[in-house]
Amino acid sequence: ATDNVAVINGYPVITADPATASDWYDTEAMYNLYSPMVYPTPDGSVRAHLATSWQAVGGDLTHWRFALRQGVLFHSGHELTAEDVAFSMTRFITMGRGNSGPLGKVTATVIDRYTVDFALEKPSAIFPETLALFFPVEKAVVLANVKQPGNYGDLGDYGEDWLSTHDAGTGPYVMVTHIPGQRLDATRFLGYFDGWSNEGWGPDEVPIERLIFIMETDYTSLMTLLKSGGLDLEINGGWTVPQLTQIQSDPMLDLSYVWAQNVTVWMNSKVAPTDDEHFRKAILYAFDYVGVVGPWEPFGNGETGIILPNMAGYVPIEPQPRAQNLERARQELALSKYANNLRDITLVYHYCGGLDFEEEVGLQLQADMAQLGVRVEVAGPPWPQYSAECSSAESTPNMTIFLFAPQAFPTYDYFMYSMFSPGGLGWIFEAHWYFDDPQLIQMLDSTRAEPNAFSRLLTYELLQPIIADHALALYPYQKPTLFAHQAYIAGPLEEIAFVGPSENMHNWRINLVMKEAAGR
Amino acid sequence: MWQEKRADLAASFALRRRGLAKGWYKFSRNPLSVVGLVVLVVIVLATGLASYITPYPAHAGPYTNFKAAGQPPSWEHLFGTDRIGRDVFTRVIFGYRFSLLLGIVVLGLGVAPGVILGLIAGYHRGTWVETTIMRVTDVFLAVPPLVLALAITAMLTPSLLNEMFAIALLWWPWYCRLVFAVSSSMRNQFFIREAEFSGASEAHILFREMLPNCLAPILTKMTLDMGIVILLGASLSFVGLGAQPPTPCLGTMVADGAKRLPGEWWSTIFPALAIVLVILAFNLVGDGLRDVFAVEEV
Amino acid sequence: MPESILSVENLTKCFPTKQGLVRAIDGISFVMAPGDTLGLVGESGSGKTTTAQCIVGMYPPTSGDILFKGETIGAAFNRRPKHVKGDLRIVFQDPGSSLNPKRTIKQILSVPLAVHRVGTSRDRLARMKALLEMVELPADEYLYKYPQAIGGGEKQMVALARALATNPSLVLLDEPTSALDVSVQAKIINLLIRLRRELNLTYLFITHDLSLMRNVASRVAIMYLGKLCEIAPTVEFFEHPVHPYTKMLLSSIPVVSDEEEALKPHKAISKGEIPSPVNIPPGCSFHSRCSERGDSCAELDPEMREIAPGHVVRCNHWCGPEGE
Amino acid sequence: MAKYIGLRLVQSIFVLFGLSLLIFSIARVVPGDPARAALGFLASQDQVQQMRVEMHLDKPFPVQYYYWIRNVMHGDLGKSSYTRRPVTTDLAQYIPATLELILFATLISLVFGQIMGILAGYFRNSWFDGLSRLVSYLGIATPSFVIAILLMFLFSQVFRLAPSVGRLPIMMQPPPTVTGFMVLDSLLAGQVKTALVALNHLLLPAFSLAVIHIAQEGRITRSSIVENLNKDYITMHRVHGIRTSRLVFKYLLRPSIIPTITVMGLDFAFLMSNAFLVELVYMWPGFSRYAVTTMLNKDLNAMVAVVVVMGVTFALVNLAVDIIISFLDPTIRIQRRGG
Amino acid sequence: MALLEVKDLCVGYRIFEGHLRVLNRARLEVDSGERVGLVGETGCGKTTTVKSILRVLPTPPAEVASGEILYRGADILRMSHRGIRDLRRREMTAIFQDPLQSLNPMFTVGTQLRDILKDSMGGRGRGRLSRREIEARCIAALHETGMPDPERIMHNYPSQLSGGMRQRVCIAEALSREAQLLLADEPTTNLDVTIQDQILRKLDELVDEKGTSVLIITHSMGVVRDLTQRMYIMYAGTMVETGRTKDLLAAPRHPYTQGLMESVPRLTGVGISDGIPGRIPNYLDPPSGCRFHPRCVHVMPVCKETAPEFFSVGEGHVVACYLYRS
Ligand SMILES: Nc1ncnc2c1ncn2[C@@H]1O[C@H](COP(=O)(O)OP(=O)(O)OP(=O)(O)O)[C@@H](O)[C@H]1O
Ligand SMILES: Nc1ncnc2c1ncn2[C@@H]1O[C@H](COP(=O)(O)OP(=O)(O)OP(=O)(O)O)[C@@H](O)[C@H]1O
Ligand SMILES: [Mg+2]
Ligand SMILES: [Mg+2]
Repeated sequence: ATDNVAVINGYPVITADPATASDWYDTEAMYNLYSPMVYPTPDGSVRAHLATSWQAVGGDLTHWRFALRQGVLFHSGHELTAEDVAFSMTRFITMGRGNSGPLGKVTATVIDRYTVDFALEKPSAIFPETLALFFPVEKAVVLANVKQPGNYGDLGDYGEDWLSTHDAGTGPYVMVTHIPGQRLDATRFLGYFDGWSNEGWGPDEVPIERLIFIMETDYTSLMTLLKSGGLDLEINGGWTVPQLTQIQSDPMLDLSYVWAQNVTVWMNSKVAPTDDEHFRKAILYAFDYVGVVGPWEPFGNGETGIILPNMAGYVPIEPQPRAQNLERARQELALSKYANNLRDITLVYHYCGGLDFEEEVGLQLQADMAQLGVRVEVAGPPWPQYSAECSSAESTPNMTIFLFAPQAFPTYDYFMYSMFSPGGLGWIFEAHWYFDDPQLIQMLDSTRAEPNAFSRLLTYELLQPIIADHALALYPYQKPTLFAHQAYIAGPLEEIAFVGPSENMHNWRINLVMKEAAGR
Repeated sequence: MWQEKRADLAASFALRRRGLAKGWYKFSRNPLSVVGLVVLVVIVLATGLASYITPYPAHAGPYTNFKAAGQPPSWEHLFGTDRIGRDVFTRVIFGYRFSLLLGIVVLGLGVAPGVILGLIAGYHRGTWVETTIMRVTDVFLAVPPLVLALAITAMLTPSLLNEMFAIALLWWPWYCRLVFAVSSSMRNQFFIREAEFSGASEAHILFREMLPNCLAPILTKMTLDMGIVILLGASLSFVGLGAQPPTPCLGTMVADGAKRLPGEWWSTIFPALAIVLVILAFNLVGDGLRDVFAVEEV
Repeated sequence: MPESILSVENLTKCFPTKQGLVRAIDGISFVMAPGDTLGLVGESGSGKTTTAQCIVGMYPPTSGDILFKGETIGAAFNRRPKHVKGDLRIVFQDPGSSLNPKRTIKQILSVPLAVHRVGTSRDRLARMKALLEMVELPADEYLYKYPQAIGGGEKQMVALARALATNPSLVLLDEPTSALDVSVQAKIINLLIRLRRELNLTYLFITHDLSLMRNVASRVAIMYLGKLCEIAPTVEFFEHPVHPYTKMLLSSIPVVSDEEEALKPHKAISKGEIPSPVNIPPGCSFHSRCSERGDSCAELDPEMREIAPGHVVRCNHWCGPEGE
Repeated sequence: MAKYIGLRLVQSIFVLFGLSLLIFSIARVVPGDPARAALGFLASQDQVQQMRVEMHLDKPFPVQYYYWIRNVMHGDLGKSSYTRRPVTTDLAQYIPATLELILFATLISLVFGQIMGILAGYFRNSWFDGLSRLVSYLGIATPSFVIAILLMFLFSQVFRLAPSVGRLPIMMQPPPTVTGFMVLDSLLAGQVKTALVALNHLLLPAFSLAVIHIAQEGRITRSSIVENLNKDYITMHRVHGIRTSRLVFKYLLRPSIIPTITVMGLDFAFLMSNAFLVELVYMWPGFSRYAVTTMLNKDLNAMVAVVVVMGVTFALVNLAVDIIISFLDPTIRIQRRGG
Repeated sequence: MALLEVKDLCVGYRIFEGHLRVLNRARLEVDSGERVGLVGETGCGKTTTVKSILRVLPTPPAEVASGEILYRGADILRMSHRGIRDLRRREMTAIFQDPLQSLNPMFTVGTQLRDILKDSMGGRGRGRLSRREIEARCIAALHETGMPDPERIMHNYPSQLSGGMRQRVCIAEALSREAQLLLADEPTTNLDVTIQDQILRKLDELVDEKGTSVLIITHSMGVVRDLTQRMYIMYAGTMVETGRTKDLLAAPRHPYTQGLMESVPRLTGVGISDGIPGRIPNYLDPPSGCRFHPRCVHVMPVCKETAPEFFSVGEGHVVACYLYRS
């Protein structure tokens, strides 16, 4: 009697409401409980999902019409209609949180039962792609569970409270219980519109009936758990290198490479001393790229830039070769306005508390800058503080390390646009004060109105060296995201370089025969 | 006149020397305490001379060497190297420096106010003065120190200084309560009464008559508390609220190393042992002091 | 010279406790002339210590007056003028706790000297030595010792020296020898007698040992449950004890010779225990243990009556010199 | 006695009041915006402003405190900015797990500590005494997180004897919650197997937690046994020919156990502190871990609540200890009765 | 044969500073039915002697260096645990100085008394006392000591009793079973004279009634005079003089005894002597020879070298002093 259950470790899901979900780990939950309008593909575009087709109405890319799939069932058993989608979009935009930022103001209109129109403020060629992070909810259920009073007048809290522990989605799994920040239980939704076909799977590989997401950050304990069979799949990949080696050598365990992430150290161009471009460049030259990558060599490689080398439109950026060049660093430092009072300078580097590799980058920086006589303060505040600091230029530290999976954005330009154009949300993903070069902004803006994908790509190739020339960020290396799991867990069927689809457990199977043989 | 004065001084010194000699004699009767003291002296010397006796003093500061990371103990690296290639032995010795510093600063800041308040409360036993002081003390003692320390350091930004500040803020009530217990039981002793009746000032009674009698338990508690404070510091840094990198901090080292346990055991076991050793030493010495101060039956 | 050095009038001291109001002293009056040694005797719990402590000012009395050299001093010590503090000293019962164990004898002796500015700071050392010599302790040896290094008798001598440091005229001695052996007691008693003579001291000597009183006191007062029962000059007291309680005490004393045995009133057999001061028996407080009690004793609280010059008794049944 | 307990309770309430004031003021004085913390970093400036008004942050400190304490009186400890739930809900969920752990650890330390202390004290200066002394020293000097890590490493990873983390295997259906104690609940639900599994999970963390207390209590018991052995009354019992078993387990044990229990009451604070660390290591879904998480996340409401709850627990435990002691020690009972 | 005979007992205490040689060849005899007093100043080793006899010395720090304690000819020091237990249950009993310290504060008087009877009189099988008998015996024992209302006292804790009552309870405990020898270590020192008088009278009565032999230890000459037939004077761990109480008190011979007697304040009011100079020796390094010699006014060279034997000075009156050598 082997249980058809998968225990999965993710980061703490706090909110499971599509309108407020924003972080990776929320997105992981979204893809399991809800379905997006469109689904990302391995090649970086999107394909039909809840929407079967879409097109811009009128020529200026501000008006889009989506046709919905028929027969999609919510977990309640009711069919998804344009009414639900429009309600969800209005809710998403009104609440203005989560991933709604890049959409701007969107007005939804129901055309008929299976057709919905979206009107945008500004033209956007990539609007359909951005809907890969839009998950419709069931209108009736949400309205039935609105809590009064709330911030939204008659609509009370817009169902936010209820949705944090329940779902109203169409996804492959149904939420059973949710203890925010601790545990989420879900069971398979047999009425899932995409079906549960065995195609592409082995004979013994069956869909996973029950999912248990746990949220632990202590990798020592997780290791114990993994080894004892208490954990089936770990999707955050916070392993240390020795742990990864250990997992690799265990026949009962497997390691799946999912994608690479861009380790990025943002420099705040608004506060001293990183407001000086030469100073920033000095940092880029002083950093010892080779050393810090060393331990990761078996799992990835050090080459990286503003986007990842394996993505379309990648352009290598300075410094080249990617190696420490203290000579150049000193020259740049001498040019900076802080050249004469290096002793008084403290460079503040913040990483997300608990992530060793992020700390290691800081320590490397600390050691490197010490050779130039610059003190670096390395601190790892916990995630909420660390992310909240970046809500204004003044409170953002000189350097903030963040893991960007450029793929986590529906298309590469989504990433670059939100990162470097003004009007972002003022948080860690889109800290718009990092830079405001009018020429650059204008170039970025023009891409939104460019319907031709190829022309857009060319513009981005042009843009990258310009951005890089300002030395806005340090890109130490790309870090592989590795999922550790029991050997009897199979997947993902389709490796999509986008957060969510890979953790969509519809995409995974369990081999019960192997599991039984393993005695677990 | 002068001669007399000198004789007087000499006699006082002789007295003190005799007292010390006797104390040492009693202390040394317990071999474990002596071992503890020796260990402590070695640790203190080692931390003092850390820059000279450790093989890689640079490893206590900003330094990385990923190529040499995670090496097992060898002659080159007695305790192996950590995840970024620093010599664990060096860092343990420097880690002691911060542990001891923490203990000294916390006790330095915490003991004096606690003792003074405790004396005052003890002397004014049964009055509103006592009630006020002791109720405030109770408030601080109503919660485990680690919890309050965590709360305070969490609210401030984590750093060695804040850690010290938070713990020191919590430490005085223990001394207040201890001194209160001793001094209030002494309150009705005849020698205190006699001092009062003969008209001695309150300061005299507090600091000359009562304080010397509280010193023994205070000193003993301080020694034992050094261990506790170090442990508390280690616990705080274990949770991630300790000193910031690259400052070597024993608790952080244990927490860090634990993530690499089966493989790189040395990076957690040695710092852990180091913590155990220093706490053990303080405990042994504290027990020895207790023996020294134990009331004589003869 | 004033008529009386100390006069206590109707002194009452009550302690409120959980069990009820403790009437530790219940309206006592006595007068001491200069040079007197008044022996205050009584069973444990009869209020002797409380009396001494009220006089020295440890507690303010509940009611009544204490006059010291004609001056009212019925306040707690911290409101008393300094000269009174120096003039009226006390030696406690327990030699173990009357000296601070953490201070040398020199430090201990220097406190009253410094507080009362006796002599200049320069000749204080000499003064301390003189004090120690006065109580027959070799000064050079003892000045630099801690109390724990000396015996009980010596501690008591140091305490005495400390009391004498301010040249007092009245010294309260609260059972100064009850914790000591007879041989040591003898030494201290002799010392006390000698000092009284040499320094013109007046003693209020508290004890529970009547045979000791016989040898030191000039007058004896018997105390029972916070009240005085009988006061008389020593010889009169021992030769003609009047109060039944006095007789009971006397008859209980274990003695070592037949001559002494002859002095004990043999009729008065001791019985019962001193009642709790919380519920003092009504009427004459002694009636519950009295062998000569009459019918009225349970109701009638007797008055103090002077039956001979200086001999005061508080008993319902005394009806004249030959009335027994 | 009842009067005394009443008095103690009143006293505790004052102390807790002071404690809440202390922690509340610390929480409000330190830099950081509770309103933003409550809303998360995605909230707009307007929303934050609105929240400030809602949370009375625009008013002077005493008013803020007044509102806070008024809400507390109504059982409302505010909302956690970390879990975005009412703090009371969180507490109700997490406290039983920790209580189970702590009580079990207390039980372990009581049993082992007493046995060790009694034997060492009775056979003082024997080899057993020496051994137990060594064990005590090590136990006291070793931080419980170190013990927890080592035990977990040894027993779950190397020997595979014990389960590693949590209260139950993750996929095991927990019994319906009645008391919140997993073992008890399982038994109540008639699931003996679940109860055993839960007990098995409890063992390692509880033992890690207990070690330092075993050492501490063993030491105290030993010294109080030794002290009592030298008491006249024990000598007297001997002289009167009382049986050794009666002497030890009745006449010696009762007075000797009292200091141990007093110390256990005081050490409860350390037990709670250590639970912080042990729960982290063993992923125990308990109150302490919740506390650490909320503190690290600057979740002010939760943090204040956590501290106050700790204070309440500590006060209650010490009251209980007091009652137990007065039950064991008639002199105290008599004193309190005022007779 | 004497009931109890202590021969050349040497007992010391090992403490931090060294070895306290307290008892130095102490000798003592108690005959059947005899009442013997042992008098000495504080710290001269009286309690140590009693505890040695009862074999309840705390070891460590105490150490019996040499000597014998013969009870009916059997050496207590070398007895088996069983033997000593039976001895305690059936033969010897004791009362200690501090009545509060010698009653267990945690248990009621009744509990303690009952357990004593259960364990000492219990026996096995038929010999065993029934519950009711034990209860009756306890009450009787308390009653015998002159305790008012023994039924109520049985339910009281020691701390609820006054000093005198506590001492009565101790006496009841000691005399509740038939013991041949009562060792009373300063039974009335902490009590008032009136209570002391009552207690001693009661004790006298009871002992007479039961025919128990008594060794009473005290520092009060008066108590000894009232209660005993024979007495020993102890100084610094050695017996210096023994004889019939009356004779000894009337004509003390040893300089120490003389000094002591002169220090006792008399009701006759003849004044008090200056006491004995000096104080009791330090047991770490006791004086050689006669331990009293540093304080003795008659000191001779021989006194410093060897300790004196007992010299007879009258019928049954012996003194350990070279003054009486001839
Ligand atoms: N501070 C106090 N509070 C309550 N009761 C007190 C206090 N001081 C003394 N008493 C009570 O007053 C009564 C008289 O006590 P006091 O000490 O004066 O007696 P005493 O004659 O000196 O006795 P002893 O011979 O034992 O020294 C006693 O019953 C005592 O319990
Ligand atoms: N447990 C002990 N440890 C060390 N020394 C002890 C111990 N018990 C007694 N002594 C020492 O032995 C000596 C004699 O003590 P003991 O109690 O026999 O005297 P005592 O004659 O009974 O005195 P007291 O009249 O005060 O009861 C004392 O000097 C004392 O210091
Ligand atoms: Mg008194
Ligand atoms: Mg004794």
